[in-house]
Amino acid sequence: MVEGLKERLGRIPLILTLALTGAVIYLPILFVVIFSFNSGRFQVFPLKGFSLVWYQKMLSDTAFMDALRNSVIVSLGVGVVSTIFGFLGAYSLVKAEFRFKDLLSTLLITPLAVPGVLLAISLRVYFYSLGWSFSLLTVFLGQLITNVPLALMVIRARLLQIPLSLEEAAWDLGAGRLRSLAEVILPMTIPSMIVSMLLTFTFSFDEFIIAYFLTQFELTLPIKIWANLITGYDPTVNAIGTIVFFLSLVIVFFGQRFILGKPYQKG
Amino acid sequence: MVEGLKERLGRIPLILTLALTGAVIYLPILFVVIFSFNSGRFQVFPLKGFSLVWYQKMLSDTAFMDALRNSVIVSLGVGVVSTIFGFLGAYSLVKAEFRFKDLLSTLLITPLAVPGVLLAISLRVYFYSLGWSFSLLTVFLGQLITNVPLALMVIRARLLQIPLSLEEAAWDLGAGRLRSLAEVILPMTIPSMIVSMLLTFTFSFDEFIIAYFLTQFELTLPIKIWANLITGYDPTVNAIGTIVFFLSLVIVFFGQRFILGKPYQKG
Amino acid sequence: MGSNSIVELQDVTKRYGESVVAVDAINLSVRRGEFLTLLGPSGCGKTTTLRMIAGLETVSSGKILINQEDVTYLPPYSRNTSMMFQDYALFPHMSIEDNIAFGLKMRRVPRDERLKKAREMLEFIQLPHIAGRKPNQLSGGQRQRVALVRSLILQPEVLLLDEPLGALDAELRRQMQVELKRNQQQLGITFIYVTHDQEEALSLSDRIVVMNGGRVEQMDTPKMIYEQPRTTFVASFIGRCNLRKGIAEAKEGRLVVFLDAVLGKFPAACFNGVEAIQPGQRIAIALRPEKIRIGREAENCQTKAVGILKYTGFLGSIVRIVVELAPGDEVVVESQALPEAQVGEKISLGWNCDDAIVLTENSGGDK
Amino acid sequence: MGSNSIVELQDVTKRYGESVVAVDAINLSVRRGEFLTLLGPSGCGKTTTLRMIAGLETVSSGKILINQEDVTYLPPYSRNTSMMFQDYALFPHMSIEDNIAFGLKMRRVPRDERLKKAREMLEFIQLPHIAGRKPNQLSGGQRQRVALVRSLILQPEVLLLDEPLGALDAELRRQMQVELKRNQQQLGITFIYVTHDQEEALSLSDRIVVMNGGRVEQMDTPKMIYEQPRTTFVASFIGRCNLRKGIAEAKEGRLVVFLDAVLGKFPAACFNGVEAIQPGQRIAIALRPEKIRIGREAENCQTKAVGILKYTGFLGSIVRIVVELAPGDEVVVESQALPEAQVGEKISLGWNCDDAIVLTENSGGDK
Repeated sequence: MVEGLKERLGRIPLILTLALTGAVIYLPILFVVIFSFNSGRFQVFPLKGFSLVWYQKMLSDTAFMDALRNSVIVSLGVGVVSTIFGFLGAYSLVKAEFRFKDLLSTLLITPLAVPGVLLAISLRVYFYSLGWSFSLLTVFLGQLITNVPLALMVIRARLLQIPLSLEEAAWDLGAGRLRSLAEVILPMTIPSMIVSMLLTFTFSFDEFIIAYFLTQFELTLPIKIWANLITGYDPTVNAIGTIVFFLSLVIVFFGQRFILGKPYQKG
Repeated sequence: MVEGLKERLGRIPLILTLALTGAVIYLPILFVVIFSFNSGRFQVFPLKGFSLVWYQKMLSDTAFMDALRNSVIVSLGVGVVSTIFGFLGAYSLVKAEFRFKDLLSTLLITPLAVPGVLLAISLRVYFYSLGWSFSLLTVFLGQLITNVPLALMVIRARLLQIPLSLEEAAWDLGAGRLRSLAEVILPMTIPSMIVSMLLTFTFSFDEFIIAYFLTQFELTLPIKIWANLITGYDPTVNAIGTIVFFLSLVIVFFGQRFILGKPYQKG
Repeated sequence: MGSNSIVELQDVTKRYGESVVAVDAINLSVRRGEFLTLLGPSGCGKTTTLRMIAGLETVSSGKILINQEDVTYLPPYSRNTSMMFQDYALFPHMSIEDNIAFGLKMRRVPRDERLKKAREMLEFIQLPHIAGRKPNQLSGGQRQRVALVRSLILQPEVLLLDEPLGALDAELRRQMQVELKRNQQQLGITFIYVTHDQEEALSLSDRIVVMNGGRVEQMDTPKMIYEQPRTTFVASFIGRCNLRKGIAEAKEGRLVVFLDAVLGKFPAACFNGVEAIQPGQRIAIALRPEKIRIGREAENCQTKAVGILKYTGFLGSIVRIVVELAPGDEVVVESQALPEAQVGEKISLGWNCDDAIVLTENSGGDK
Repeated sequence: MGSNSIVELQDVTKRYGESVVAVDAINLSVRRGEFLTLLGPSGCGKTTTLRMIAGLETVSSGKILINQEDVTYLPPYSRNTSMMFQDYALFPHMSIEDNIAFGLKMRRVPRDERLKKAREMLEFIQLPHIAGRKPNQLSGGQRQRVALVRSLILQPEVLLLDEPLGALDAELRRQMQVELKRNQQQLGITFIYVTHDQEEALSLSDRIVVMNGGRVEQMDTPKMIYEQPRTTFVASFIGRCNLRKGIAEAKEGRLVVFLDAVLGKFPAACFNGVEAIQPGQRIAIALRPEKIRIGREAENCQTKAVGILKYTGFLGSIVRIVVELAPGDEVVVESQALPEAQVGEKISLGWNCDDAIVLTENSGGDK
């Protein structure tokens, strides 16, 4: 980096650009945070005064707490199972050579590009034809469809970085194929599996449309929020939003090092 | 790759794993595709017979066509504008050095981890307070919030790969800061900007919850599909789903080379 | 092939796809306890050959024997060979002692016993204090030593080394060369060593196999390879060399009268199975830069020539001199002292007929 | 400093953050038309110095003059210097001719004219046929040549070269060295060249600046640097060297009587401003491997010693010999011929007092 140049020319316009981008993104979120502490019932300026009433209300609303519990159950399930399938799929894709490998890897990623509404509908019809009732289980299965490809991509990127010579060295030292997978590849893939779990947990936790179509009585948090809003505006939602937002921030903060790789290093 | 080992041990279980993963993901989608060509009104087996009636119905339904046009307008706008902002933000993040850079880059990515329902609600309240009416413009602005960070990540990854020496060489040969940006950095970033546009276009095209909360009369395609289903099952949706699915497949096919980087190369 | 050979390759060929032949029907017989080097430019098939011996690459046709036993279709974990990889391939998530003990763990040796053995190995390489570290906390030289003992812990009969010093800088490399050679002699293990560095090959090996284009060009001791190369490829790949192409005019015993387009006729010596040359045949001769004398020293030589001094480069212990015999026709000379002439002046050259070595032309010579 | 100096550095310092000093108050005066090399290990500050001259790195304190004009705060695009980068920094999205013409484009030279000039440059490097190609279609040597003429097209007074041959293999590197030197002499441009390769520095430079830890250790011609190093760092970084530490016993003019723990007393020579040594002072001496005689040749030397032959390595044109004087105390010798003794036998060594060079100890010597 040319420090001299920067000091003279570059810094200020660059920071302004970033600040503008940041403002566009964060103003609405700031709004929610502010109103979550506002004692007024209606979401209009001027503010009435600082209050934690909506947080209290949230904690005392058992329906919200049930929804939160449902969301955590489904998201944990999706996180763990997607990561397991993702690892198996990624390992197969990276290590095996066969025809149509490119086509198959395209097919495995495509679900990420299919509109959620369509997936949700087709799944609803599919489970209906199977005679299943709609529950957290169907939500879990539905969300797997977009999260397995995501986990697969994350883990595949890591597997591609592991030098082939490591596995070869393990074979050379007497480890069979499964043994070297367990002793060498698996431990080295763990960081990317943690990232995969963080990501898929978050995506599942945030997901609306599939959950909306595939559950009946067991609501997840986004559905519960939506239901409350449909019946009339409820500022409790601001409190939940603020909490979820800061949780997301924490997850991203820990996850980004893995996801983005190293930032640019001087020298 | 050890060809000998593979031939003797590895290939079959690996392919089976992949096939299973693929089947879990694709069975529901296959369902939609099959029923889009089924002449029966109800989505149950046995199939009634091959027919293109739902495709014809789709084409003759002007409401569907309007929704499609709306979706394309919004998605094109989101694709282009996200990519421009993404480039500016990414360039600033990569090139400028300043305090709190890490925090800022976390903040720029966080919106991806905030539940769509929350974003949608806060935006609705925000625009409402500003006195705006809900239209394609508000949908466009709302979708920017998740798509700018996405574009930024994609373009940032590319910028980090461009050796610093290229820009330095341009300066050394007499190009000022803006000139070297235009002559060297911008042309080299174009492939990632295409990827960014493909991705953000697709995400915007598929997006449901923000569009749902931020538009009133100008429906996008996912909202229109949803609306049709709420009022009673309509197999036309299968036809649309099939078309959108294959379009997604094409986009992913062209986009994956850029997104995933090079596949493993022998030797 | 003798019964004292520990590894034998019989017509071993490796093809990739339909048309690429990486290794072309080579035959090798490695003697028990020797330090054998496979030397050649990148793409010559040396690494592929090594990997076939390790079992990491399938054999397209031919046979590999280890201790007279056919191992052609045995997987790597069933062969009594060990491999040292160019990047060392230390497991980054394991401590150094766990890395070294890995082979014993695979043989189900109890934890206490295998760690005791690993510590002995660390004593052997004089690094007992690094047992608990991770590979990324070691220097290049330490990694190299750890990779060596990790390969040795299973007491293999043959150690395969794939450019094990390639990642080290020049000074450390020289140190490690001496150390490797010492270890090999102490342990009495057969080393099969792959490198593209001719200096390394010359200083370490008992015998060198010079490979080019998937074939063996010459297999001999370092001294013979350097002083009596058989082909233009070997002559120019091992050390610096002035190559001259011309015609064999006449033959007297071991000497050939060589007709050079610029220098005229002079005698040159045949070695190493190239004696079958006939008068009239197109041949090449090799002149080593350090065998050419210049200035006053040239006067006593059997062959003499005159050229113009073009360039003098001081390299510390030697001086590199470029002499132009005719426009575009240059000869490189290495001398202990600076020449008496100045750049642009005339200078005499000379050499003896045993230093002008007759070579056969071959495809590799055009490199 | 003289008016014939084209680049001058006055107490130039570069600090990173609070505590890291990359370049420590160095003074340099580069003569017009000379080939000056900054030589040192990685991290010695040589590249930082070059980049400060180019304007790609700010100066923490001190002054940089080009043609007597203060350019310390001028950005790179306003300086009449050109830089050749180690990775060549060719623009991958432009054709070769557009790459070469880039500098002229920035000066708003019309397209026809600048492409004509680029073609002339391609003629100069004898690669007219690659004008339309992209950089990734070129070989390493071609890229190197293109990067050179791209830097030359603006006719800079000073060309800055940052390890321009670092990415090439050994053989190509030697060719390009000769070519670079030839071009520099033909064009008469001042070259400031950064390398960590001492052989390259010796063969190319008019003067060498040996750097270590951000400071200049010695600045002199290649011959003086090699034959009369001033510090232990210079002696061991340039060429191979046997270093011995001991005490100055007595002094007679230019000669010092050196007391060696193993060899006893012998005379050694002072050069280059290290004459201020006092009896009783701790000093070091350097013995070049090729200056040490062995066996019968050692008999006529001024200093003699006896040791045990430990190792003989054949390197083609030379033989490397390791002799053990005392347990763990080894001397490396380079000879033209194999020694008469066998490994394990006694062997005599000898050298003359002018070949035992007195050095001052310095921090860099512990490397």
